[in-house]
Amino acid sequence: MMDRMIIDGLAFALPLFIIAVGGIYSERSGIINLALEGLMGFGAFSGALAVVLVLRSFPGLQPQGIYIAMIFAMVGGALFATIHAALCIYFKANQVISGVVINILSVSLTAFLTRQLNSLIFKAPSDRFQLGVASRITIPGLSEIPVLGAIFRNLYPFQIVIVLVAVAAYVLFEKSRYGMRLRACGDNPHAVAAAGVDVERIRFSAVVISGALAGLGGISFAYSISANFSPMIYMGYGYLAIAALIFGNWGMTTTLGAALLFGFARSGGYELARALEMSSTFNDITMTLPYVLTLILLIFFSKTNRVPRSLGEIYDKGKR
Amino acid sequence: MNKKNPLIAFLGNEKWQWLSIPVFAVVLSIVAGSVVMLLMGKNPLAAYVGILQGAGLVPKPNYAGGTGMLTDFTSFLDALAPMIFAALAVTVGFRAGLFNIGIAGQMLLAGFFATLLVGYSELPWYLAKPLVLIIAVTAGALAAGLVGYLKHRFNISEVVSTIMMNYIIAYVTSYYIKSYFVNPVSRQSEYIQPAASLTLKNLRVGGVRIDVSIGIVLAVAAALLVYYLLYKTRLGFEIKAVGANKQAAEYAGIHIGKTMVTAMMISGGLAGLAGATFYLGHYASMQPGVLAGLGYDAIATSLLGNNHPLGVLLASVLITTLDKGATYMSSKVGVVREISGVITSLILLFSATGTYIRYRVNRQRLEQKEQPISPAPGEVSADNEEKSREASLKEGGDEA
Amino acid sequence: MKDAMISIRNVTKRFPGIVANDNISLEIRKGEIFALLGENGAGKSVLMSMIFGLYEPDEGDIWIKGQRVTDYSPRQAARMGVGMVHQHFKLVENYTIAQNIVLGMEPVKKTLGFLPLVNLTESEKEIEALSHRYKLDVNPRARIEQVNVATRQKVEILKMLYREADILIFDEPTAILTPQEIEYLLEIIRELRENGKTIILVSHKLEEIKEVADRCAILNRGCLVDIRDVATTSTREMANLMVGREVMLEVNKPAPVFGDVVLEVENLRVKSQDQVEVVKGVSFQIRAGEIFAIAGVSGNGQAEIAEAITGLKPATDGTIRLNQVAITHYPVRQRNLEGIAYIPEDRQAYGLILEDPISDNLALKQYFQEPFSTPGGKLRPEAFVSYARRLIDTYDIRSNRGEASITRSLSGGNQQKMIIAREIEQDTPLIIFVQPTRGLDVGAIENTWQQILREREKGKAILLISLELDEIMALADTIGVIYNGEMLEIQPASALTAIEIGAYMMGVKEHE
Amino acid sequence: GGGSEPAAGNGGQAEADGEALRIAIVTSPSGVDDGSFNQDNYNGILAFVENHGNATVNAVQETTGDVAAAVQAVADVVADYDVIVTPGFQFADISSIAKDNPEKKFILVDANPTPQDGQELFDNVYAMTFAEEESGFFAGVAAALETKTGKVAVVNGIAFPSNVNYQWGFESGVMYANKHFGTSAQVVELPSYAGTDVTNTNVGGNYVGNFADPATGKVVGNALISEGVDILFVAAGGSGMGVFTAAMEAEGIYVIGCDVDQFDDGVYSGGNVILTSVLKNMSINVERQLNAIVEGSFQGSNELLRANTDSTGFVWGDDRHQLSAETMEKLEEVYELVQAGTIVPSANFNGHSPDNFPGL
Ligand SMILES: Nc1ncnc2c1ncn2[C@@H]1O[C@H](COP(=O)(O)OP(=O)(O)OP(=O)(O)O)[C@@H](O)[C@H]1O
Ligand SMILES: Nc1ncnc2c1ncn2[C@@H]1O[C@H](COP(=O)(O)OP(=O)(O)OP(=O)(O)O)[C@@H](O)[C@H]1O
Ligand SMILES: [Mg+2]
Ligand SMILES: [Mg+2]
Repeated sequence: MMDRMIIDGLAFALPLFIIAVGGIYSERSGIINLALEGLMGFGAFSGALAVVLVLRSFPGLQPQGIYIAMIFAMVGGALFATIHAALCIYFKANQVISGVVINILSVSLTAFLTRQLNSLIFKAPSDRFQLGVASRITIPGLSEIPVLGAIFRNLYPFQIVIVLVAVAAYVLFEKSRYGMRLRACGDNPHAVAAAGVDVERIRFSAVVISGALAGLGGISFAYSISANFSPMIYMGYGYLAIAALIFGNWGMTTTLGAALLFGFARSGGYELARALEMSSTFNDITMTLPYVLTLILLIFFSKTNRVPRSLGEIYDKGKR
Repeated sequence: MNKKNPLIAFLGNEKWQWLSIPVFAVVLSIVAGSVVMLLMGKNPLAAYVGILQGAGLVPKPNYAGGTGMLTDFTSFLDALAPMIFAALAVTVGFRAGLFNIGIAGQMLLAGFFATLLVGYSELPWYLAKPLVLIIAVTAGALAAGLVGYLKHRFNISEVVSTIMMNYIIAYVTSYYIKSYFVNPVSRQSEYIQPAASLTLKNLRVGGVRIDVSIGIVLAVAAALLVYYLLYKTRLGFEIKAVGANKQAAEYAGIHIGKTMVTAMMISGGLAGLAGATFYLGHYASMQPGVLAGLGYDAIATSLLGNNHPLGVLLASVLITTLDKGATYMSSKVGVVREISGVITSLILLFSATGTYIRYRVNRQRLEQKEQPISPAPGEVSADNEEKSREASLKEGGDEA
Repeated sequence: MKDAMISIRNVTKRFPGIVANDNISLEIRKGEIFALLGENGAGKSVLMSMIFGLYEPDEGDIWIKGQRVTDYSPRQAARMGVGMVHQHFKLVENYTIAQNIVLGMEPVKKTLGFLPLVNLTESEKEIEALSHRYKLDVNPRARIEQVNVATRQKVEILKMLYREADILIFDEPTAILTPQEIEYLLEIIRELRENGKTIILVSHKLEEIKEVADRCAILNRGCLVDIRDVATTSTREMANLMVGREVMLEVNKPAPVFGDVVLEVENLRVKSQDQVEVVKGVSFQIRAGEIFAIAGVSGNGQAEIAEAITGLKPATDGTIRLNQVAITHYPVRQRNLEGIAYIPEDRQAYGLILEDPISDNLALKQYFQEPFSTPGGKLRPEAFVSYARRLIDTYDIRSNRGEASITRSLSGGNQQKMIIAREIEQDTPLIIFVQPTRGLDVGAIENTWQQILREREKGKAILLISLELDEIMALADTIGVIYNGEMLEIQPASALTAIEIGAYMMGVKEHE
Repeated sequence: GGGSEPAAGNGGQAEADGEALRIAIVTSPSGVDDGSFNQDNYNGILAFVENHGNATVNAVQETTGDVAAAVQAVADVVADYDVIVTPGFQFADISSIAKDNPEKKFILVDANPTPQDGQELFDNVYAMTFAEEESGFFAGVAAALETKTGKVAVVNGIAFPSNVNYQWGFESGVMYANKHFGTSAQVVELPSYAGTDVTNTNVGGNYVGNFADPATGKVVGNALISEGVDILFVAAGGSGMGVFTAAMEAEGIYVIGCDVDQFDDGVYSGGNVILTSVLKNMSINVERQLNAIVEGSFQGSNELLRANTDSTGFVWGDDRHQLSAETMEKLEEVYELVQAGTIVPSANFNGHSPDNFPGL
């Protein structure tokens, strides 16, 4: 039982975490990113479309499908994020509103395209792209450790990719030149501009990265939950990621903690329901567990929250 | 640079920018939508006319038995009411500097309680209908008020708390609906009693069926009231002050917490009315666990209406028209319905750039005006010099 | 011509509705200290920003070290050896001093043989050495949010030196410093010149210019008025050139007539947001008709004293009495009604709602009362308009569209006039002025001082908190000096000299 | 509403001329190209159109899935068509429109029209519902015959009658196989996923609690698999995709699809998880009714369709299922018995129970 809770919890927490990391990139550069939900969905759509197209011509690539999907999900998410970036950075739109608009656009556009492409290209009407399943991996040795060994059992390939990407994202964010400038942009963009760095470029790229990471998270959800892409992917996990990163105070490690909490609260809720033998009608009640928990924890932790200083402010070179 | 750009002249009139810029955004998106439709080999004009016909704003070539343009139009008004309420809810929150992303949840909660407590009761209409409104306002106001309180007292971002509450409300009401008053055929809640409904359905006028929406009257009244509240009352002054500059508001002696909670409660109350007119008006039952997309669209509608109650009225009409007319348009022109969703998103996308357009236009306009100020050497005319003096007097530093 | 480090040729820069720089030509020579002065909004900062590549001239061109610059940006400027200390510091608050200094040219080290990661150990040493050399001692590992303004300024200077800039621009560097710190800064500026740097100094303070600069240019409304040798020009001459008329540099202050005690602060203690005690048991009294000034270096608790009196920050201990009524725990609104007017330090953040029209802002403290609203809570717009019109007239507030103008569109000086007008019109027994003339030019300062004195004559008790010693010396009847949250000394103004106050401000007690 | 009068009569004209039949299919919330339920209905129309060159079909979609919205969508377009096909329970309320438009024909799938003022039958509405318990029965027999672990299960959405029918039909099938074919399959039910039907009776089974929650569907699927179940019959709407995923990720697990041939949904790198699919044959019935309309033999009625009209069944095509020849043989055997009415599997409200029904 503990086993399943850990395995399922991680499978949910890691995609959520990588989406939240995307949010951190954007928000720490000073751009509010409520668009994560839409970016995630569009990323998943692109990845799914790519894998379906590739496999149509090269069915032999089936085992590599998930990696192809992940790459294209990141590309698609990144491309879609340029809309948010352009709106917020060049068109000085209200960032919150831009995010909401991107989400609305993403839902209607992917639904429209999925149906159109299925009938046009595949001549097979369907409102989803079938992905095929990701075979799961168990790391020998490590998985034998009692209790915690479950962490290394039945892993999805995307979990490993996410961990690698997250490490890279962490290093880039905390240790590199680029990351240092990015974080400075979220605090005082004018200081960064005075240091001869192009603030708009940094912010643009940060938003694009957030799109790529959200796309990666999205395709992971698509694989782990229903093994297909359909508009059903818009289940609000992007919003949940925002909650995680605010809860995590815009820090990477703390946000990981928040994502894990969500993951385990969710899988724990399922296990609890099974242990208590509650009937299926109560499923709805147990599903509220992560959200109730978050609200309660926020009451204790929000006081000390420190929002990036320039978050949401429209950066204007001329402004003094 | 020097030539008069008619577009700038049109958009540049500051007095009308609240209207001209959204109109510009709408025109742009209609053009973009036309391009998409032409690419698909469809006739955009027919499509747009179809949308208007579907919404009952332009007569259709033929009508089915018992229906007429009035049927479509009253049905359109019926759908318009919740949109106006929801967008107003966003507007009030926005003006207080609070981003109420929880409209959908508050609508659901309000609809749920009103349905549960009145919808299935045997109360006569004169008790049931007011009671529905009261319960909905109360439920919405309390839910949103809590968000305001959490923000003020614990510094919990309203974005996060409303998202969390949306989920919680959706799941908990879903549990109750599924357990206690679901209709096994429709798989949603049982229809409410007509006495509790805010829409008088299927009335006949000259053989034509119409839905008389009580909600639309209330919604228009609410828009005027919100306008009055924001611009003509002390409370509105305080709400706007808190929204524009918290520190300055506090300095002026305004109680920030109280004002935020009040504004949130008003916003939630309006969301509650949106819920009542949606679940107990336009529809008469609830889908378990489904948050109305309207709650999110309203955010964008409010933006399109420039967060001004009267602008919101116009924007709601536009967005509802697109939504309401889409089915007929899709049937008539043979394009998928989603195209209307795409056009809606485009309108929102373009109107999100409104601030930028305003900024650019005003800048260009000033530059056009200013051209004569610094003429090439030797071209100075008396007239120009006069203008230049005026300009620097207006904008320049103060002379002691 | 050969030793011209910077050459500005017929440069014009426009902003919507204004010509910030109008056909300006000047040359700055190698190794000189070149001063730039002018009223608020004369275009000094804009001109400097163009030299630093933040703005591009609309017409004309800029030559640096004999090279015409094109496609100019701050990055390019840094490369060409131009550095700038901005009027408003450009620092990343949550970064360390070292991180701020290296920002934009961070040193990287290959980690694991391939990963270029930022490594600051070397730079920290370098910065330490640099700071010793120029007597700009700072701790490279301290975070900006924890250090005071003087240190921040040092960081800004170190930033330039670290980049090996040899043209250094200082935009109003002394506005926020104590006399001692100013002295020290001027010393450093001289030292920098000794080291072969070329320096441009923007300032309103004529004394300073007189003290260090070699030449000075005077701007007025975007036009270059004159370039003078400082040695042969008197400060009065400079002032007149700058404003375009005779300026009275000192005020005539009639003898005080003190009445009853209006404000009584006893053992006041205030904590900052991080729960650090920033006001540590301060006591003082102000009588009717008295200007009580609190002198002190910024960040020593004086702002919090004002906030505790006005109710914006809670007092953790002590009592505040206004006309014998203990108001320590009253909410803000009630204190205002009891009789406190307040001109806050940060006018844009606190004093005004910039997006609202002038009329709303002028009524910000009274909107809830007759005649602005009915007892039922309905506003009376006509009352707002007529009130605003009267104040605009009385206080000479200039704007483009009268009472309907959006406040943001007003110049800083006019915004300040709005606040002063609003607060004085409250006709309260106590008026608190915090930094009332910050960023104003001589003409505007003169005006504001007159106003403060008029209120004193009407028998108001006035609390003046200022970082400007000149201002305190010119206006105060009684002076209290605050250091590190404690009131070190309270004396009649006549009993203290500027030098003594300066010493107290630095925390030097009398017996030392 | 002055303009409406002259237009009102236009609708029936075309049909009277015996000319092109104008057909609309209105779907909610997914479109006709969902590759599933709606698609099957649409295919029926397409087959008809192919044989009647001048007939036209237009697809109209309503996206919210709300019943009132679905009916409104029909109302919006009804004037322009002669026949409206409405697949899905969401459209039960079209009876009000049907009453107002006697000259229009309606084909309602999967629900009976909502009574209007006590009237249950409408001259212009052909409503078809299906005996889900029969389809479920075939799934049960197949599962019992094919299981290696001896444990099988059914996963449903919410315990609405149609779902309980599938569940009890499935259990009846397993019982039947155990008794007549010598299998010893056990139906696994997890108490924590038991369903409560519309009469508030606990009906057991494994219910996701939702029709559109693949994430929870997967959790339920995994829980059953970890109990040793190797064949899952999935009748859970959108939540079913989650169960499929759970099966794909595990080894040697098969699922049985429902309503339409779901073989294409089962493809994954390791092959296909779809053992077979049990069917509601909507397309043939839609085509039948369209033909009836042009032939003039159309008659409004509410029909519960059974195997005797080939309306329930399972996949026959050899390359669309993975059953052994032996199992197919036995399925054909019981199919005939069901067709003949010898076997009447248990359904939610037919008075029989899975361990006691005619033919057992
Ligand atoms: N980015 C900008 N956009 C519009 N106008 C500007 C901008 N920057 C400066 N100005 C205007 O240009 C004029 C010159 O401004 P500048 O900042 O150079 O004045 P200054 O001489 O530095 O004044 P101060 O002594 O107050 O610092 C002012 O009227 C100002 O309003
Ligand atoms: N970012 C900006 N965009 C547009 N206009 C600006 C901007 N910043 C400043 N201004 C203009 O600058 C002026 C205010 O700037 P500032 O505070 O420097 O005033 P000033 O010209 O120095 O006047 P004063 O002498 O009264 O301080 C206004 O006229 C305003 O229109
Ligand atoms: Mg200024
Ligand atoms: Mg300046």
